[in-house]
Amino acid sequence: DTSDKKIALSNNYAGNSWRQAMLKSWDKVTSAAVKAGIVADAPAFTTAENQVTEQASQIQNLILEGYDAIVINAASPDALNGAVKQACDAGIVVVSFDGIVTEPCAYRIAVDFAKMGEIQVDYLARRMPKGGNLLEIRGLAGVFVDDEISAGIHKGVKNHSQFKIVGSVHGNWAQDVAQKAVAGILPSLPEVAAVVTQGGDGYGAAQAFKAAGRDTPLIIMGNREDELKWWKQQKDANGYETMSVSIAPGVSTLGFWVAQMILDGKTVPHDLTVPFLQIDQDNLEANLSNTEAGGVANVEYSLEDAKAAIK
Amino acid sequence: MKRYLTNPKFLRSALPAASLLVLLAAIFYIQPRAMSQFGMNLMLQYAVPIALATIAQMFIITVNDLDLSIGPFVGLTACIGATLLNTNPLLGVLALLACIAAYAALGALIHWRNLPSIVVTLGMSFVWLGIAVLVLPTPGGTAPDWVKAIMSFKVPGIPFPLIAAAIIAVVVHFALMRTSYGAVLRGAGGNPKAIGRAGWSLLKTKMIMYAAAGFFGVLAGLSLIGLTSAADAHIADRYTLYSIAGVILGGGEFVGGRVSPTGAVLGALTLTLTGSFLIFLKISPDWQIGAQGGILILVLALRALINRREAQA
Amino acid sequence: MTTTQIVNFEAVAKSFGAVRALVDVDMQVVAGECLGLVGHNGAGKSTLMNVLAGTLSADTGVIGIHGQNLTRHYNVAVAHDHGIRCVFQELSLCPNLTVAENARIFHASLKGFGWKKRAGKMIIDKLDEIFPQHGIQADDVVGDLTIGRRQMVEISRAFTVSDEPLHLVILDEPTSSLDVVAARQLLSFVRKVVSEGQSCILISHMLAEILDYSDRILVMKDGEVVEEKLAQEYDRDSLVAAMGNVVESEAIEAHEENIKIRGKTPLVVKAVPRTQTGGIEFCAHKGEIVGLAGLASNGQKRMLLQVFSAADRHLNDTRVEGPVALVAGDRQTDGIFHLWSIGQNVGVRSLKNMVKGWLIGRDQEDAMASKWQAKIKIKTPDMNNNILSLSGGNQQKALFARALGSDAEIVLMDDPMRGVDVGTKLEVYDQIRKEAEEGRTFLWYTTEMDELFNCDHVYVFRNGQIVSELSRSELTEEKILQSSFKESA
Amino acid sequence: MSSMTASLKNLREKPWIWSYLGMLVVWLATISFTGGKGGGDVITAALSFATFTVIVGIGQMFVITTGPGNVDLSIPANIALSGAVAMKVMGGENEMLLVGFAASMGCGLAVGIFNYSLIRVLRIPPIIATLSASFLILSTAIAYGRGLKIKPPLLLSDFTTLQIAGIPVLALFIIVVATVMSVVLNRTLYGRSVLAIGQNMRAAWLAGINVERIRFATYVLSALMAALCGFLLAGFSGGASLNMGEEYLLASIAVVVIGGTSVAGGKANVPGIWGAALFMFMLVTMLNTFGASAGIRLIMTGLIIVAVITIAGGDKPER
Ligand SMILES: Nc1ncnc2c1ncn2[C@@H]1O[C@H](COP(=O)(O)OP(=O)(O)OP(=O)(O)O)[C@@H](O)[C@H]1O
Ligand SMILES: Nc1ncnc2c1ncn2[C@@H]1O[C@H](COP(=O)(O)OP(=O)(O)OP(=O)(O)O)[C@@H](O)[C@H]1O
Ligand SMILES: [Mg+2]
Ligand SMILES: [Mg+2]
Repeated sequence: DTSDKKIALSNNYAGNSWRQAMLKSWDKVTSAAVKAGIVADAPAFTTAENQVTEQASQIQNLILEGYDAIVINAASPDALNGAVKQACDAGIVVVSFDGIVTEPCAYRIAVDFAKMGEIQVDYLARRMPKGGNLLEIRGLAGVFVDDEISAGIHKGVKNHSQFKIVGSVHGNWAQDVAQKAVAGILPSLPEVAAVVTQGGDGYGAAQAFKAAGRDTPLIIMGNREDELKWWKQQKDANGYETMSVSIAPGVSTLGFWVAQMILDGKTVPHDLTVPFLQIDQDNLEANLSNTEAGGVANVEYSLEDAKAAIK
Repeated sequence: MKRYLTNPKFLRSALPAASLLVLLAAIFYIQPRAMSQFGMNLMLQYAVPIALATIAQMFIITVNDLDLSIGPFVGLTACIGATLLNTNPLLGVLALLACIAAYAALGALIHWRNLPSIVVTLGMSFVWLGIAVLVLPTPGGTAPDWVKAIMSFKVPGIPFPLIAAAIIAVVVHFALMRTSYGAVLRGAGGNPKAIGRAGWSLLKTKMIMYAAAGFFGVLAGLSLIGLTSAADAHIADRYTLYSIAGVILGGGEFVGGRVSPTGAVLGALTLTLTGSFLIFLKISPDWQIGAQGGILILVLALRALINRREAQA
Repeated sequence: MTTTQIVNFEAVAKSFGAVRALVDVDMQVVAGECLGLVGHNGAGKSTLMNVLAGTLSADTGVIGIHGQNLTRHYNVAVAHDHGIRCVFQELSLCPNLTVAENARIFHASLKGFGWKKRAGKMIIDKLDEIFPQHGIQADDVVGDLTIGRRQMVEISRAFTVSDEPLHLVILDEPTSSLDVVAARQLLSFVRKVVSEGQSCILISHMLAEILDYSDRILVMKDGEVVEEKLAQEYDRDSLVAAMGNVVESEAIEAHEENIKIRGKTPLVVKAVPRTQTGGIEFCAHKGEIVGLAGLASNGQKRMLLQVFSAADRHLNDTRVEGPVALVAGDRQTDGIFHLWSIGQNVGVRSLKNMVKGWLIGRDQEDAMASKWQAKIKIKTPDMNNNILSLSGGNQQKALFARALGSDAEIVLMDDPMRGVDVGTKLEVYDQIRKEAEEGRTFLWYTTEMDELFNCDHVYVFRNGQIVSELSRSELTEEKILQSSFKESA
Repeated sequence: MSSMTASLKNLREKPWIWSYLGMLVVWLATISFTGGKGGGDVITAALSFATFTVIVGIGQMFVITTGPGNVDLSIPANIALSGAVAMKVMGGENEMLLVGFAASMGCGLAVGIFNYSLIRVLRIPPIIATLSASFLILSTAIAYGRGLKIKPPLLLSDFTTLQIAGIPVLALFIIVVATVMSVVLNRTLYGRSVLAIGQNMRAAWLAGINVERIRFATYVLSALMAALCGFLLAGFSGGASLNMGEEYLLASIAVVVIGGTSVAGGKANVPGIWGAALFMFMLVTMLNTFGASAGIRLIMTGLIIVAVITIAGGDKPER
């Protein structure tokens, strides 16, 4: 019975639509859980600045507040270990997701980011057996998610030697930054057959190609509604075909349920992997209709889903 | 005594402490559990590296410059600390010394060409970040054990962060405010021409102040990894703004060499505590960021109130 | 008395671009003498002293110190080592430091344990010696002091001795920010120092000071030394003549016949000092020249600022009718825009009247600049030069031009003649009187006794209060000095 | 000879020249790497993106010019809020374009007034006042928009991306704005007052300038420019997002200072902002083109900025 337990969400950034959807999912699922008496309280906390140190102090303050479990989307995989260890030492259950922490006492709900990069190239190899030039849009330099996905993409390119990365820019996971960076490098690039991304930059890239007056290459999409909508429009107009890979922001709710189950005395493995959200040509419409205007395609977890996921 | 209490100099220096105490009182009121060694330790631990970075920034502000690169610089030293310093201590120490030397060289360059420090340090912030990404391409590394040991030092009864803050404040106060050469260094911010006319080398004062900033930047980086035990290149990006805000909160001014080391340390503590205050308030996530701004405004408004009282007296 | 030579300049020259600030200047200073240096604004006095202090290097010429030829590597440190100190025309203290710390800046040897105490004692002792009752403490922050007190600190500092020698102190217009009493204290101290075998170079536009207190006088004009004689060989008129000015002392007397009757014209300023406890009210009528007298820092400037801030908003204790302009005396903090040209500095108060449509008329701006360059004789080849390229007195003239050229009906003057040469002063007095007759009102704070005789009505300040009120006919030097020292009623 | 030194002196007096020279060098390096390919397209891209930096840069310039310590750190949050408000008000409808524009300007006005009242009424140093304000503004944007992305009206996105002969129309438009602002700075009462205040606030007051009114106008102007940027940027990049202003925090300061405006206040320069904004964009483009790794790219960016400013040199003290 966890009806007197309090679970907190520690979040380090709220400045983009993915994080907003993540917080929204958390709020939706946890307030239902609180109402149903499953837990006593489950507030979310966000730091003002996307900063490791601020999140570390935030976690320490949550320890002080006496939460029973803390669900973390971490700003850094290692740098929060000190604070996480302190939480564990205080008897608090720590569950990390999306941005996971490496501290052994914590639970991890990991996404196989490298795989996320690799399957993009696998998909391209199927679509373009002859290969071609690739443009890579990366995230924020020095952040581990960026490195992992990029490593996956490069591994994919190694496996399919018909592809060649002719340009690589950092879009900082912000659509307008991506658009700017792509627009800058495009003039100097030869014919680009496809654009590999980290999810979320597809629309910006498409805009940049359009502005430069170039043919739109095959762009791997993310899960934002505007990307999916653009894809749909292109599909209807000229049969444009691509795929989308992303992480569902609703993974925060899986974190919540995992924490709840641990508090409930269930045994849960320390390392879990969740599949990423993949949208293909044929399930595009279905996904699009489930996505609210301006939001992101999402999957939220119920207790049952969570139980299934840890099996 | 009366003269002392109404002395504007005294009031000016008492303000940062007053704001800190008010904030602390508010926190204790909302969350009594914070009023313990354990609580203070948890709340204030991360104030130590911020205080060190703030002191570094203060040295630069003393000579009328502004350092927009201190955050990435602290990140770089953290990365070096978590890699080279651990695996090859000699090389690590050399690399950190080179960082300090680079800071001194920056000071020399800025003086020699009479450059706006903002642009130079803005440029350097990219350089530090770039080197950090090269040193530590993916986050990780391990802090040397002795660094961790220092940062988890425990004294019965008194929270370590308070001891550390006091030591920093006292040492820097003594060096900058009490030594005879400290007066020359501050004078170089107040009226550089006068210092030059009295026969001192302005190049030397700039280099010393920049080197001191570099040194405290290194300390900030090391103390940071002592707490986090690992590093990443972006670990301290925001320290640039924090450190500037800390100096100003502590009663420092942007020009004219008017700074206060104790004030700067108190400013850093205040900044850190606003974060805690917020958690205890339990505000809806939408407004948490805004509330942080609101608290900063409140703290400063309180100072304005005291200031105006002082002006009327 | 010895006659050791301390300084020997031969054919020293210095140019700033097209401006020849020094043209083959010869100058000698021997031990135990006070050398007076006079000349019109921009004659090159400060430049010459900067060369001697090592802060400027000469283009050509020979610099001999204590019989050694040091031309090659002369700089501040060398000058210091040879016991040459300088009190510069513009403030050279660090405003963020305390008085004691400023003293330390000057003495590299003051360090180690207890340096603050020693530095504080050193400077306060010297202050006590030169300016008894200065009221300055060793831990006062210099920026909080009034300009007069800052000047005292800087002067005293130049005379402090630690382990470096002290042979010659240069005083570049040391009395410009001091009141009569402090100025007299300083000058008698200079005589004492000189009688003990040290030397001084004294620059001043108050010719009486030069005539009375120096042994030898060097007259400069347009960068050249034009005359050099013993002080007793000069009288005021011959000195003025040597400087190249026409003697116009009659102008002052002429004014005496022209006394206005108070109250004939409407009241334009009425105020009570904030710190006044009953008694006298400060009034000015249209077309009057009202003097604010008393020793420095006794609330005169505060009164002017009170009037100034009442001009654009309503205040209960202060009534001001008509637009106001201010001539700053502390030009560094209150007056100069250091990045701007002379012309822009002159025009800034009148920009509103130069606007055509939306834009400031370039022609009007230039016209105003050249009009006032001619009218008040600002010495510069081009009004588009930076304001700091002017000599101190000429900067002050630019500030005058700013206020006089504006549309202000009331002009506030904060001891505005600091560092202005005799010739110009007389012309400006004339101008002020002419404008007063045309209906402009002047509130004139001055620490120079002579200037008060240009006023129609004088208020004497002490301790933030008006202690007495004198009309032109009652005005005497004794009365003013008496009230300046009298405790308020 | 003398005419040469004269023209050299002239160059010294135009600090913005260096940013244009830097831009030229970087551009040449880029196209020589690609063998002359795409040179024109790089300029087109640079123009379209530099436009936004210039818009906020102009506002930031006026703020910085009012003296040391004055800087507007609320620009990014302001961009996010006004962009979001405009998009939501317009809801993608062309007819609502003007209403949306007015709404975003209203946002800017409110932000400017708020910033200034913190500075004036509560006497908070500008750098912290605007930083704290930015947190509040960002929260407002979050609460208001919840990060939703609404497409801009077609008219707006067409206008912001329109090009004539490879020249973005928006850039032309902002060149005109910059020219006007340059005149405002040097030839109007307002501009002169800003310059005077930046050199010496007290002297400015004593010279009869209404210091507080001018400072108010300056913070409002900066906020309005940021709001304009938010409005146009949302149109340009297909909708507003919460983080779309982030990169303009440092960029707005950088272009102002590299463009020759003095951080000590009292000296400003509008053409330099354009030069610096183009330079900064092309610099990133060049390094992207060279295909350097992220670390090397960052290091090069920094070193080139330092090199340019070192060659340009600082202000020579007058006396
Ligand atoms: N840095 C400089 N740049 C250009 N011109 C200068 C500079 N310094 C001085 N001058 C010029 O040199 C000449 C001499 O100036 P100086 O300051 O020596 O005059 P002064 O005799 O001290 O006058 P005052 O009595 O007004 O102080 C003036 O014409 C002045 O404009
Ligand atoms: N309430 C007061 N009681 C006693 N003295 C006062 C009071 N108010 C002002 N004063 C005197 O006035 C001085 C400050 O006034 P203020 O600065 O206006 O003088 P000032 O002569 O105009 O200054 P300056 O030397 O800058 O020209 C104080 O140092 C003090 O001597
Ligand atoms: Mg002079
Ligand atoms: Mg005075």
